[in-house]
Amino acid sequence: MTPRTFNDIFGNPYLAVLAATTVIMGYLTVNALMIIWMERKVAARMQRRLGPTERGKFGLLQSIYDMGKLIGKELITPTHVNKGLYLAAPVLVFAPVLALCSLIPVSQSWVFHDYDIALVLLLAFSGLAVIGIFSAGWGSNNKYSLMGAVRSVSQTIAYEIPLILSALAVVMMAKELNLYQIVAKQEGLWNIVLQPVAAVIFLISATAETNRAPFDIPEAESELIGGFHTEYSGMRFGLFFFAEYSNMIIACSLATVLFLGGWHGPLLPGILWFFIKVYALIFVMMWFRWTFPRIRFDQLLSFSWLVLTPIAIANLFVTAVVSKLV
Amino acid sequence: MSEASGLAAALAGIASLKTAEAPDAKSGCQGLHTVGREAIVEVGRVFREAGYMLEMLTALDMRAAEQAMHVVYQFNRFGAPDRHRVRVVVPAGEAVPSLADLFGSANWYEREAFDMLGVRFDGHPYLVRILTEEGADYHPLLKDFGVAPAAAEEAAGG
Amino acid sequence: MGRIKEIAKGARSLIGSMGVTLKHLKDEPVTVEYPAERAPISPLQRNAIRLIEKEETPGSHNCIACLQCEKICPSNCISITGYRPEGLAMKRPETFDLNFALCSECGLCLDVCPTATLGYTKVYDKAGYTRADFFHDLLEEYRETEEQVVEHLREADRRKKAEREAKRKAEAEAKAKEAGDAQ
Amino acid sequence: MKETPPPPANATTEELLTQLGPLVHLDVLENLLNQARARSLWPLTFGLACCAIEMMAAGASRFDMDRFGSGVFRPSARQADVMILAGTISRKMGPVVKALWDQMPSPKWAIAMGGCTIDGGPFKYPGQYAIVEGADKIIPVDVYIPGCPPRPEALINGLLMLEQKIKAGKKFHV
Amino acid sequence: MAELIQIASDEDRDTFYLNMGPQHPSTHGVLRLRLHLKGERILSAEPIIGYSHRAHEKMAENRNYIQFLPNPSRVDYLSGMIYSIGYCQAIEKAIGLEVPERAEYIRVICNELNRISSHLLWFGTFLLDLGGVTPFLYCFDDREKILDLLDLVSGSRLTYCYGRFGGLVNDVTDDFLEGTARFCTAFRERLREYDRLVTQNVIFRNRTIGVGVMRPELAQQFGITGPCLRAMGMARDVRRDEPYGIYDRFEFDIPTRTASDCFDRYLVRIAEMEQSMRIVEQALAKLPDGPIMAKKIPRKIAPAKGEYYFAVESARGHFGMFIVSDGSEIPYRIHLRTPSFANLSTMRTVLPGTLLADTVSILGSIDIVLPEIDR
Repeated sequence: MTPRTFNDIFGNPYLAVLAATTVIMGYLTVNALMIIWMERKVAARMQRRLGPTERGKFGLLQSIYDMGKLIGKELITPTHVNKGLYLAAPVLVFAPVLALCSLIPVSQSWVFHDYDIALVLLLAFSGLAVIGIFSAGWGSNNKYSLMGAVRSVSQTIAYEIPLILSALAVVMMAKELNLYQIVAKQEGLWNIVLQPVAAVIFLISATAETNRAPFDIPEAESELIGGFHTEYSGMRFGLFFFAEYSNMIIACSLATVLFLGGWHGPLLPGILWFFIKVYALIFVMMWFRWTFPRIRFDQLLSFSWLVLTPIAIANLFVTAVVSKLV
Repeated sequence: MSEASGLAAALAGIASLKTAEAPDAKSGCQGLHTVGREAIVEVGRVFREAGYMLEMLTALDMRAAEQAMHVVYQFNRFGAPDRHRVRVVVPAGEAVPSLADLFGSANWYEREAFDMLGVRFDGHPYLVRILTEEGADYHPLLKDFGVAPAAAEEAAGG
Repeated sequence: MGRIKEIAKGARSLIGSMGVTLKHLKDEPVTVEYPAERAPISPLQRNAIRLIEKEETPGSHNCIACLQCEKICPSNCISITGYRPEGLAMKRPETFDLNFALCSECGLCLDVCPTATLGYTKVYDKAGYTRADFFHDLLEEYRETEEQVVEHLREADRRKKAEREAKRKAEAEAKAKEAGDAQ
Repeated sequence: MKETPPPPANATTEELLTQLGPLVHLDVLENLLNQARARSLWPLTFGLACCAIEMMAAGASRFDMDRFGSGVFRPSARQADVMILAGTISRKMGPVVKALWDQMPSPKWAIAMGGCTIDGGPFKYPGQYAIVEGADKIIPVDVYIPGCPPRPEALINGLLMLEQKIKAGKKFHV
Repeated sequence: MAELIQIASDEDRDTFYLNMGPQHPSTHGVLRLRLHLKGERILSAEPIIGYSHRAHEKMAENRNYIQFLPNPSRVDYLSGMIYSIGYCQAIEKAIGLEVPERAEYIRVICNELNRISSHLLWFGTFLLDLGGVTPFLYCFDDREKILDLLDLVSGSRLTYCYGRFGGLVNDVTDDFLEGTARFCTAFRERLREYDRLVTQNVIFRNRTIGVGVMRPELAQQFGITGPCLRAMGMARDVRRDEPYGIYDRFEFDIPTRTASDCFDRYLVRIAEMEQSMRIVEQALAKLPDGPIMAKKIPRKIAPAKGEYYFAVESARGHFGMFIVSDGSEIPYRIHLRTPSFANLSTMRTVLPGTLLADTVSILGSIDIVLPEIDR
């Protein structure tokens, strides 16, 4: 069962790339604005208040007004800033998002690209975002941003390992690196049933990867004022905001593909199931944010090295033994 | 009240300490003393050994009446209150030895007294203004600072 | 083994607190949508002061410009100039200005007012573009009824004077009668 | 562009709104952006004294400033649109307020909350050495909210008035 | 004590000075912490205060005693009622004025309600500093209920001017009494919920247990009072040691802990909220009828010439008023001994050696209010 890639659909490759980019960018823009609104509404409902209501029907237009305002703000470039890094940072943070999105098998019938090593590519690109965050922190020449940058690098390294190990457990079971085939193999039985421990570890380290609470120490609001994006104003800060939410979508969709059996599901069409699962996971991530306080920096690292990685390795070992026997 | 009597004995040892008669309940303290300027560190050490804390330290501008500033120390113990208010009378402009190395809280209290009333404390590690704006050269709580507002004149007159 | 138990206990506590926020997800929001709905305000609510109507002076306040409130106000935000309408015993205020920006809503003026004609307005959400909005002229709402009230007071004074005359005359007669009986 | 006379010194809000037509004719984009700016004012987390508690109460569940899109309190001055001066500005704090105001990106507004930021409030008396009597001695203020402390509804009313001011595109700093 | 200003001597390459400046989300107002950092480890910390100095003591010297009434509740606006009624009690003791029974009971009820609302706000901002936003919103929701009750009685929400020399301004209404009773029962259930949301939460415990431990001798050294002192194992409370008003008629115990770290200071305050509710319920039960204002109040309030000291237990500790009177209606000098001034000065010895993230939790756990420090 091989999907029809965009090349097959559009014939010449340039048209395919153009179509893929517009589809992804369109989806991401609409989706990021929608998730920002959803986060504020979920937060409000959990805190027994109303959240944005005065702008549009249920406050739906609030994110659009926010983006409009951010576009209209003055872009301050402080003089004490290392201009090259400072200006490159927002672009660097947002760049990998496009590549990541094109690798995810969204539906049964078509996919953007069908690579045999899609998972390796995806995990490689997800490591790129930290370069953008570090250059933002380093470039702003601001003590708080410097600390935010240093924290983000060590956090990403620390949580890259459990992320890969738990993905490896799934790969070992599916004996496949092509994401489309991994999802296809989860026909009757989703991987989360066979790999519950790997799923939990994956979700925790995915939350840490996207710098979201309770792991949001790079832009810890109450300690480091704004963390790495303290010196950014206007649409530059908007890009960071946009990239954070896009990374969140990607992390959740990767988790859906690996553990929750992408488009498999009764009755409804495949693609709809995919998005239901993605938004369920996004809700869980938001649930984390509005419940837990922030982990301290050193506890965060020791939690990854001393707890998550050993468990991930043990889980890998068990999977290896079981898949040998069966 | 063995501790209190032990304390009284130790206090009596200090030469220039004059203990006033028993104060009435309204003044809120159990012992009223005045002491010479140089003996205040000794008094502080006595109270420190007895486990008392420096509850309050402030200065009063008595230059109109006695051409002197009163620096009021108030020691109290944890638990049932046994407050001793020790008063040092120091001519305007003179310095008072600092208790900063005996009591950590004295550091900030003395800086505040200096900031507000201009009383200098010898031996204080970092005697710099603490409350008023940087570059302020005035001591606001002195009686002759600033014009006496209408309410005071009129109330005084009325 | 201890670490495993500890991690399990930690995980259970995290799920416990997540349970609390989920429980609140179902609650009714407690928000009072301010411009549309307004929360009920307490009858004693303290805002800017105003002169309230008194029964001795129907349709107007009963301020006698005694300047007590101006003297007691800690932030000096009340300024009154009184005048004495001819034929009246008590004075009336000509101007009664309040600079609400200085007011600390302490309520001392209400306590000290001899005729208790000061009260609080019900406007608690005042905002303005310029500072001039907060110089309230408390006499504004009673401008037009001022004349009738002065007339009413004059009339009341006359009646009181008449009663006093009558009473004094009655006493004089009573004394005269006693003097008459005594002889 | 017709030249309108500057507003009288102590004109009240009603006089200003009636007497002044649009001071300057704004082009379409600026007007469009103003509609977006008015509807998403991000305040700066900047509490000075007692009014800060009422500002927090306005942001909390019962009065919920987030209904107007301004529940996002930005700690960094670079990302804030409106500076809500909640509390007394002391002389030592004055230069800090000015520095923060300069750090904020350009379409920025200021709300003076509480009597202390309008005219010195209860701390104003002849011989006062410690406070700045009124925030507009340091920065241009758009909306004043009296009260000591003003109620959260007053702050929300102030926010709504600021929105009217931005939407109407009127630029009068009196 | 590490000398602060010799920068030249320890010119170690990777240490730097950081200003947790007057405008910072977690300095509880306008406090500036000058930190000397090596990476994220703090070498020395010097709190710089004065950014909300409003000259309360200078104002005391140019207005008479009754006109100074609005000031105390603006010194510590979180326990505004305790400060304002404390000032009234100080002057009543100075001029020997008796307050009727009913007023005493209402004062105790309002004080304890104000203490609970102050602890609630501390609880919310403490969690906000640690990154948890939702508890902040929950505690404000409960606090609004208390503010409504006190609004019913005194007419204001935060800075109260409810007490007068000799009693109170207005009497208590029935729905205030029912509301208070209802609040106490509902709030106990909410406290159990906070316990599950925060106290058991492993992330919160890791952030606070063993963090910011204050050695016991700091208490005597710096004159620490209030919940920070009680977290060190010393059951000291002005309401118990030096009962003012009618606090000796209620039995309530003084919660103490021994490890004196952030977690213990947290537990002490949560337990204190329970005790305050016990006092409120006892006071509600024994509330007598009668007037709320003393019969004969002297027209001119002028304490005899001399010095008076009166202390009350505010939510943050021992608040003392040192009143010097020269017999006239204008006080000669009123010095306000505020608890947070002493509690904050310990930061110079507690903070060095901790991480930057701990500074935020320690500062949050000692619960300071800046205008009370700067006066």
